[in-house]
Amino acid sequence: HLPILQWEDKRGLAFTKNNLSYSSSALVIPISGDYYVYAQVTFRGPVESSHRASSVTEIITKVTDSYPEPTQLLTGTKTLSEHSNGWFQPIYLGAVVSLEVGDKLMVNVSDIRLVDYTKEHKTFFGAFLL
Amino acid sequence: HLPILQWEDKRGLAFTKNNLSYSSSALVIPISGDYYVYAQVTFRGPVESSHRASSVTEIITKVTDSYPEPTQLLTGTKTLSEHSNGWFQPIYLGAVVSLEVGDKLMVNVSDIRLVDYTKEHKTFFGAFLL
Amino acid sequence: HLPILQWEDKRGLAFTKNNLSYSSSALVIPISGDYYVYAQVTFRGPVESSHRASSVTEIITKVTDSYPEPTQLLTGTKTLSEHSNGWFQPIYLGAVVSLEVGDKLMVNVSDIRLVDYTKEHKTFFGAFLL
Amino acid sequence: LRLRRHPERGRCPTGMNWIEAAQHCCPQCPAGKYLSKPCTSPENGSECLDCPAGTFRTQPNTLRECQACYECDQQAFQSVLSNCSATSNVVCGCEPGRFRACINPQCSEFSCQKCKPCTGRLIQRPCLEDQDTLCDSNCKPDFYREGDECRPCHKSTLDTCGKECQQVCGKKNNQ
Amino acid sequence: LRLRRHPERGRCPTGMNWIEAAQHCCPQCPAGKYLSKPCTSPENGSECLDCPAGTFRTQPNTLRECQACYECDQQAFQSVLSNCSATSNVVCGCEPGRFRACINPQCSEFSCQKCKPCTGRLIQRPCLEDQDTLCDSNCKPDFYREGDECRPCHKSTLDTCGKECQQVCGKKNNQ
Repeated sequence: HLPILQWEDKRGLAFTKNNLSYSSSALVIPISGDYYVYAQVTFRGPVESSHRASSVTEIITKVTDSYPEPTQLLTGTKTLSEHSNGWFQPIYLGAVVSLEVGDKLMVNVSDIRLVDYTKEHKTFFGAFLL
Repeated sequence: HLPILQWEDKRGLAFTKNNLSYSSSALVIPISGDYYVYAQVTFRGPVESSHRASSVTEIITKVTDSYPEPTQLLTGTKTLSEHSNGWFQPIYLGAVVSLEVGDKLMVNVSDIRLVDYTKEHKTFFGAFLL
Repeated sequence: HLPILQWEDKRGLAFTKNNLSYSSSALVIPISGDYYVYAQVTFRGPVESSHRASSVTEIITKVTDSYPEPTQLLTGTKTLSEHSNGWFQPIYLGAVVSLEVGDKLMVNVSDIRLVDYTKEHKTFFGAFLL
Repeated sequence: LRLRRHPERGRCPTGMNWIEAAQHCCPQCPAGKYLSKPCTSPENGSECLDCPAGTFRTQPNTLRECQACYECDQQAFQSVLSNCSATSNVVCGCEPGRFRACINPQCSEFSCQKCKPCTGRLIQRPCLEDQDTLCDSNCKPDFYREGDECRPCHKSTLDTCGKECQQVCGKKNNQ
Repeated sequence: LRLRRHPERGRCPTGMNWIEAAQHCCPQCPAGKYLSKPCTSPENGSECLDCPAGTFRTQPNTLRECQACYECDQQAFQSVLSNCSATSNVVCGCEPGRFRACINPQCSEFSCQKCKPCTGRLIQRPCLEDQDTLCDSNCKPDFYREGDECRPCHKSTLDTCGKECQQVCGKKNNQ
């Protein structure tokens, strides 16, 4: 599976409420219902160790006790044109999904070394009950 | 007018509720009010028959009985840099709009052959009442 | 600081409600709470006077009486690949933020000459209370 | 010791899943089906229905809907290797004469590129599902090199063609 | 004339901010702290707590949380010039041998590019924090130009090397 991003859930702009909790890289759904789920990942490169990345992908996935495999809910895939020096590429995803209590939401990326983790307002992840 | 995308409204992750219904390519508004409307279209190419597409466009439009022409609510336009082999370009749009009962929401695209329709989590469309 | 965009708040698709008001380039928060804040700016170029822009940036910032400096809430930065003739680049941002009554929300951009202000459905800004 | 009347969330015997709404475990529906109504109690069965056409489940589950099948990208010269069934997603490949050029590392996104024809050269390795044809580096007999192409020798143009072509094509005639 | 019992929103004496929830002004918390509990009345103090590790406030404030520190982009060869403290954000630079190539006009986003080595040339200006090395346009003695590179003269290759090299390296030998 693709690497899973970890998130800060308390400091700065981050917060969790209405017992939507965060544990081991996942948002845990407290009540079944329809949620607007969203995430933006800012990718940046080139980065030494990574071979010439030709594309970047961000996927919001759902893990549930009722199924042994994660379900891909939202996907953003962007190919990269040649960039000698630095490049930046934000991908925003958001949509309404039906979730059951206990479901876990996570964000996977194609290559974790290309994720810009340096500023909290560039890469973020959240959900709210409708 | 630009081609209109058709959508799956029942199978997989797709669903309609609170009598927000889908018929002939449009979401039909059941109650007047302010809605957050969103859509992502993943474009991909090159595709043989299509000339060298230099840009892709996604538009969320509103059709209403009170006006003979569709209204463009949200537009995303992106130019494409040269890509010999495959390219991918997602465009996400979302905003609050005031809608009247009976209004129809649709998604138009610049070139329907460039739309990646292969996976439900790459191209999606929805709305919810605030 | 980066230039601040000005917005139309009455005509066309624009509206303000539930005393979320707009004054001097800012949305003013009437009641403390969690808001979903979003904005899309469509950038386009090249524009004569602007040097070869190598990137475009959109930032949603918060100004508050409780702090002398603006806080960057959401940021979208995209590098531009070489484009001899015209290019377009939309950046959409959206997330939930906790706001206090009286807080002001604004949209800053890296270069105001590159903003496509010609059509209201291409560049827009809004927020709603959860 | 606290006797657990109900197994807590997630502690169900194998073959059963915790159903939050019912607050007890229920038997899983087999692959190819989904849970239309949870069991009334762990002892009796769950109501399972077949995945509707165009959807599938590869594993036993207690989900309320099946996953929508992917589609093969006909416009990008993909072909169906195996159709979507109630228990398996569609598998896509490339039309004959094309190979899979991966766009992402996992190759879940790929484009179907034309196989190199190797005109005028011997084929070292034919075009495979996921690899282009490998052409021999030098030209076949009766072909001369021009740039990185191999051109056939023509009696008619023999005297006017370049040095390389004279060398290769000329020799054959005056033996 | 309407006597204003409370100053309206935003009309607080210096050093104090309007607290909407309390509907009166309260003293600001100093830089490095945040407002955990507003003052009960303008006369007594606000309850301020230190910014937790990994957060900061550079100014006096009545905010309910501190700003999260930025991080330096180690994978892109950035280095920490000064650490985040309770009153100041982290400051990032480039690892030795690299300079800051700005990506946006304010240079808040930059990549750390390798400094040019100027092999075979004199260095006009060394590599600075935000500028690449400036190499002299012509080659050092005992180096000849090939394309835009300067190559060292080698006695062994003297007779086979090109015109430029003969000129520069040859002359030295038969003086």
